[in-house]
Amino acid sequence: MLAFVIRRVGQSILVLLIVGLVAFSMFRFVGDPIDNMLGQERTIEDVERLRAQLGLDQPFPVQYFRFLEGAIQGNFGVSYRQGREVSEILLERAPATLELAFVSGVLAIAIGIMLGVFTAIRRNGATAHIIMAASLIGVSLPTFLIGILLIYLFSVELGWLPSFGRGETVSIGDWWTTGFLTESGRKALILPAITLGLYQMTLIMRLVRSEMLEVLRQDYIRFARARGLKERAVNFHHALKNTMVPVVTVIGLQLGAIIAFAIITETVFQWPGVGLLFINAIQFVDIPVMAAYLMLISVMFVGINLLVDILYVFIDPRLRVDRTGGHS
Amino acid sequence: MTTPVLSIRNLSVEIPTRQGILKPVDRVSYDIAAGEILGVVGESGAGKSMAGNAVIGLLNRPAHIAGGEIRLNGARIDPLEGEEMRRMRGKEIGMIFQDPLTSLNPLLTIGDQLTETMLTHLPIGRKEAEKRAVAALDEVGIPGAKERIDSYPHEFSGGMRQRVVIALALCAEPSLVIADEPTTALDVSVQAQIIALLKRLCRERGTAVMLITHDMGVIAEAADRVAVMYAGRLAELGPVREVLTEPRHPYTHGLMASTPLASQGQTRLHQIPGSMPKLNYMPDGCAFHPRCPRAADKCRTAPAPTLTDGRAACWFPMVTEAAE
Amino acid sequence: MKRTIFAFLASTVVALPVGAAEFTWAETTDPQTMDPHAVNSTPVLGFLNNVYEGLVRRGKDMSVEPALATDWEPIGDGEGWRFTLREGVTFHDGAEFNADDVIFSYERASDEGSDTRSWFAPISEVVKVDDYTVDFMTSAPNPIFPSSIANWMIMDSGWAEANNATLPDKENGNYATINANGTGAFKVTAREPGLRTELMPHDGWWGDVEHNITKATLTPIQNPATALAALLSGDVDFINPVPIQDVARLQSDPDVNVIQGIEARIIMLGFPHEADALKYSAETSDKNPFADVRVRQAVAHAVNVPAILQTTMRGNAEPASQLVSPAMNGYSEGLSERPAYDPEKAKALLAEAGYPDGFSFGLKCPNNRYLNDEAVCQAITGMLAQVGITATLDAMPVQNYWPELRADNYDMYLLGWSPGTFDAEHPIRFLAATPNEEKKLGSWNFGGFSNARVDELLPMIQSEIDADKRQAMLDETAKILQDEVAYVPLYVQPLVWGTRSNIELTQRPDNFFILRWVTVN
Amino acid sequence: MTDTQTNQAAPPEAVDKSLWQDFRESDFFYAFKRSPVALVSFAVVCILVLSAVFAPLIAPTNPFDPASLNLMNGFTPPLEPNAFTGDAFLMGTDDQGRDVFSTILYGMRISLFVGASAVLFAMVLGITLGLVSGYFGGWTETIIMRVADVQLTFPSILVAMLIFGIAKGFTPVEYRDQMAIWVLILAIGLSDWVQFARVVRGATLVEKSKDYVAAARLIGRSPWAIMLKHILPNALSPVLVIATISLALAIIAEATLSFLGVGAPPTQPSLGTLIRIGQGFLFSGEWWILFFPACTLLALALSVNLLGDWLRDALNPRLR
Repeated sequence: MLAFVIRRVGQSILVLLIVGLVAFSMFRFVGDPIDNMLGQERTIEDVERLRAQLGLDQPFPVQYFRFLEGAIQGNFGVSYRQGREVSEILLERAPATLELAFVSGVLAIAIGIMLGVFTAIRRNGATAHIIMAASLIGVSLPTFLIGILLIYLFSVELGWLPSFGRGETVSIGDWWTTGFLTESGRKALILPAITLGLYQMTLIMRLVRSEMLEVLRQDYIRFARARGLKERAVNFHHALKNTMVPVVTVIGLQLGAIIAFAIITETVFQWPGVGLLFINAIQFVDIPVMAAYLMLISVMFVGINLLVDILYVFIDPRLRVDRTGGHS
Repeated sequence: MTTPVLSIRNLSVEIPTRQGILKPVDRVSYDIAAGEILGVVGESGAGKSMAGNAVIGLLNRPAHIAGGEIRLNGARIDPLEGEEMRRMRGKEIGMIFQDPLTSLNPLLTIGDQLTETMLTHLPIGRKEAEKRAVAALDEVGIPGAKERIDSYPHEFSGGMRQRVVIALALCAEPSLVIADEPTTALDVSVQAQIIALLKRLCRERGTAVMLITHDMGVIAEAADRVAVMYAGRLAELGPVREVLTEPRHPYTHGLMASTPLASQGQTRLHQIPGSMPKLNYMPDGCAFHPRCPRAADKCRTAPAPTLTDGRAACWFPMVTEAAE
Repeated sequence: MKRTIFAFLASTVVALPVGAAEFTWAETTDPQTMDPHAVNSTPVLGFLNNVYEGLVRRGKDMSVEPALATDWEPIGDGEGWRFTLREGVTFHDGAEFNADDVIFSYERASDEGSDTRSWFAPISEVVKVDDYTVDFMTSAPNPIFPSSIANWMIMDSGWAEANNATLPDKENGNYATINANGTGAFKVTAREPGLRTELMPHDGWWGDVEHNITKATLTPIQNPATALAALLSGDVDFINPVPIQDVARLQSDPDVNVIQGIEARIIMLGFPHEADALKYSAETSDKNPFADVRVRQAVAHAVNVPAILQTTMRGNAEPASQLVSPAMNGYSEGLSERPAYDPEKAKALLAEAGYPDGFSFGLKCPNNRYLNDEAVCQAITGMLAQVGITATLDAMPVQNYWPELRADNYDMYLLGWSPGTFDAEHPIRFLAATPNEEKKLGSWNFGGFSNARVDELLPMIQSEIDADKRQAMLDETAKILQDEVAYVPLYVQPLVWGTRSNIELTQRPDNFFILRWVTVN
Repeated sequence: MTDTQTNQAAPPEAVDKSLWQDFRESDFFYAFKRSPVALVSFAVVCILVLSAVFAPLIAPTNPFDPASLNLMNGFTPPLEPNAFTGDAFLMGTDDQGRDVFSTILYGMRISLFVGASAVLFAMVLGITLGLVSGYFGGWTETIIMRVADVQLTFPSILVAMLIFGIAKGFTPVEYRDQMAIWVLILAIGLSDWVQFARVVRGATLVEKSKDYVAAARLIGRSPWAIMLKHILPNALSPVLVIATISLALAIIAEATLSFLGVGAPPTQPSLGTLIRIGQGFLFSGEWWILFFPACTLLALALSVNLLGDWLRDALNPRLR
């Protein structure tokens, strides 16, 4: 068990290094930060001086090395655009994204599993068919369009919910801000969370359904039925638990995807999270912010992956004794 | 004569398909008395498992009971549905599946699975259920039952798991147990032990057993009576010794000829030419006639007689001189 | 749950009149710094105009008026300018304003690391005469100096020194990047970069208060549709800009008003004057057709500007004939006709230049810099194709755009130019003068347009004090640029602001949003 | 693809019949005929694909030819004559005066081409890597599966932006219009291969342990022959299902990327680009610029998804 965790952590670090390299090499193609930092009356000389100041005249490997060196110490440099520590900015923005991701994740998982189980149990029922078909509409339109349509309907036409932002937030501790504690904060969460969670919800629902159908035709389910266990017990105690094994993996991956896809939702709703920060950073070629964001995402993702693997062991007793490096 | 535990009369199961209605079980009748073990044999697809599933109410849609009746301890159970049928299962009818590896939920301890079943059917508390679970494991011969109660299925060997399955099937003390190929998936060395266990438990408790198998050896060892099925129909029914030694139906005969009784291995029917017809390509007349060495014109046109009295559903049953 | 919702609704209804003088507005970009000397861009200077003040400022009609200086006059025969400072002005933190702050701010703003440095290129020396008098000595006569420093903002020297912000730091930022301490009508009370900046009135402000705002909040919203939705749903009181296609919709909505004007920015097409060959042509890779003035004229005639204004700009923009708009100082009244849309003439000119069958080339265009920039380029592509020259359009975000232009990777490009000085001299210096690094000329003249007479006229324009003589020289330059088709000016970019109908405000052509002219009714 | 499918789904006694007959009598086809959802979505997909393929014949104008456009036709509502030119259009015109109907047809070609090619690319890549990692195991497997992890770390959007940027650096501008499309294919394909690889690897692991594979290995058949002939057919059903669903996803992904500014060029818009452009006119009353492309995309993606859903159930004999 310990050896397994150590090995996975090692692999994770390797993954992070590669991500760092790829991420960093990508910035060279995003654009040139200089023009955004200087006004229209700048001279060529100003451009060259600033370039040297930022170390952009250095060869690529040197830049990467300098970045890594800082990153190891948790120092991602200073944002070109905001002139503040990147780690500080990220920390400031992270709660917004995490809260949004959390709510949409919970929404997606709870409703997704519920509907998935329902459609699997009532496999041939009309309601199940309608749910299945309706869920596809959610994945047949691009997220940004769904967001804009929601805004149009609920903010502009009906005026029920705010069209952008996070509403009022309350500070907790040194750096965490939450929108959960105010009415406007909770209201502001609804539309973005639906937009972001819809796709994942559909995905989870469909996955749960197919896994559940697969489980439901297993011998042990028939055996459980043959023992006269109540339908509820068969479906939830026996079938759902087995369904969760593969589902947990995918949900883990989806959590990462939620944070990544938050980029789009945050852009549409002007949600002040790291995704919006990243899009802005791209627009202004704020390399330190971009690099740090990608590293943050990777760390989160690798972390979630690791957690999922461990959770796996927790759910499935077969894996507790020994685990061969299989990965499904 | 006392009421048999299970009484099946003219049971038919149908599956509507686009090629027409298939009849995997066609007008089958038999009884099982308390403490009696009825062996049901036949090739795969002969309808023996389907009949068992019909009894316990676990037919997969669109298969359904199309005719006849099933009585348990004298009461009809075939019209029961949903909740009523569920209460019968486990409580009145237990079932044992073929593969102990897949019959147990891998994510729950065997203790959980046992207590859950007992709590569902018996008016007892958790404490009592746990106590009984240990006793049940003990009874099926799991050493160190008290400690193993919290083990997961994968921590047991195949034979041990089948013992757990038997404990599970019997834990609510049903009056009928349907054992669907209970030994097929097991090592040869373990098979006999499991059969012996099953036999002992049923004798002790007076449980009726429907022992579904394709293995004549198992039948010979465990069953009191035997029902031979072919293509959904009952071909022959009688006390095991008589059927085995003096088969009257040509199919049973062929079956016996292909089965050295001493063998514990898998039965193969090389000796009967051809193969069992598919349900959607049923020949006219007796279903067995294309393979039957004794087939006459009548067999080709008239459906085989329904077995009511007499032992074999055959126009020209074999006479006893074959034996002895 | 239901109860809390009702309770909330009730509370908002009650809260509304109380918050009537609170004001929230949204712009596309957040000011990237609070340091008035670090970045010379409209979002920064426009916002900071509410917080900091200069010696002079621009009024509602763009005219220069006294601010921290009450008076100014030339010294001798064009040797410099003397500014008399306003007395009794205090910074937001309570410090007194005096000549030391002016000297300090001059040094700070003209530092090597400052983006506003070029404003002080004509200055040779700044002299403190007394606590409320400062002399700015120029190396040559400079008639427009006072108006060229309308955006130069005065910072308190004591505050800057105490907070270690004596120089702007673009790279790492410093205290002044997120904090502000000016003399303006509003002070920054909260700042979350990229999210929210909160302003409150400065109680000790020297001027007459016209506004009735108690608190103002700026929220950047990048996505135009989101900003529009926020305005329509009443989440914000003001947005800038309104997407041009939505003007009609807003006009029909009784709850919102559209305020339209003409921006100082001219949108134009640029050419690779110096290039030897086209870069992105399938068949004409050995020569540069755009070096021929007839081809450039053909382009000018081929582009149907009225159609672009009618359709893409929805009738919200004016055609342009020069590098500055009529609202700018030094505009040449006599040259206000732009070449007529005449595809036949364009074809004839092309044939005359030796391209009867046209040619193909690459058109570069930004897609997030100017209003509807990509749609305009697309329309131009179609119009040029109709006279036989087929462009491959390559539209990209502005962060990739400038590097491409700097690397000469274009055959034709779209450019917008807004003269920071509101004077016709500005674009000549940056766009028309032969590029010369040493003299800091032509730094945005990507195509390397070069005309000896223009180069000769520029320094004369810069130092001419007589307004008529200066205008004559500007007219001559404008004529040359028109004849040579150095650029093809297309139209003046419109300014479209949207407000809730209970808001009154004043729009200035420089696209600065001045909070002290806002009234919430 | 269909052929393989037919063979698998057909009853064995029908081998001597022609493929078509074979197909018509298969359970697969029977189930298909019986499912209204499958029939309708198949019909919709067919109509859309055909109209995309034959767009030049159906479309009244060629929206990709800039010389044919009249800007003054811009923003004409559906079936109403334009105020200046008097021209009328079935679905109106967009901001450039392009006939929306024609643009949708042409745009769908690009969307379908991008979607299909991306899925094909992902499929080939995924199947190859899946087979290799499942069959050879060991380090090869570890590396491939770790790469898959890394790959999953990067949201497809970022992958696309990365590839876009790099490719841009290498492509001459006259090819950039086409480049955008190839880059989209590459980007979407690269972010999609993992699923295929995982499924195929799973199937390979199962099949590898079977006797016939061992036998084939013993008689010295090459690994590739074994993988392609014996192992791959066993994984085809799930691969086909994933491919269908991925096609819908790829079409949507293209739209999303276009929203972020790395999509098809506006002069040759895909459905996604049309929607991106159209959403700017949502509030201004020119609903048709967004509405028709969005409906087309919805119809296309929805029917492909429904078809994929149905396929999943139909091809999984255990669920039948």
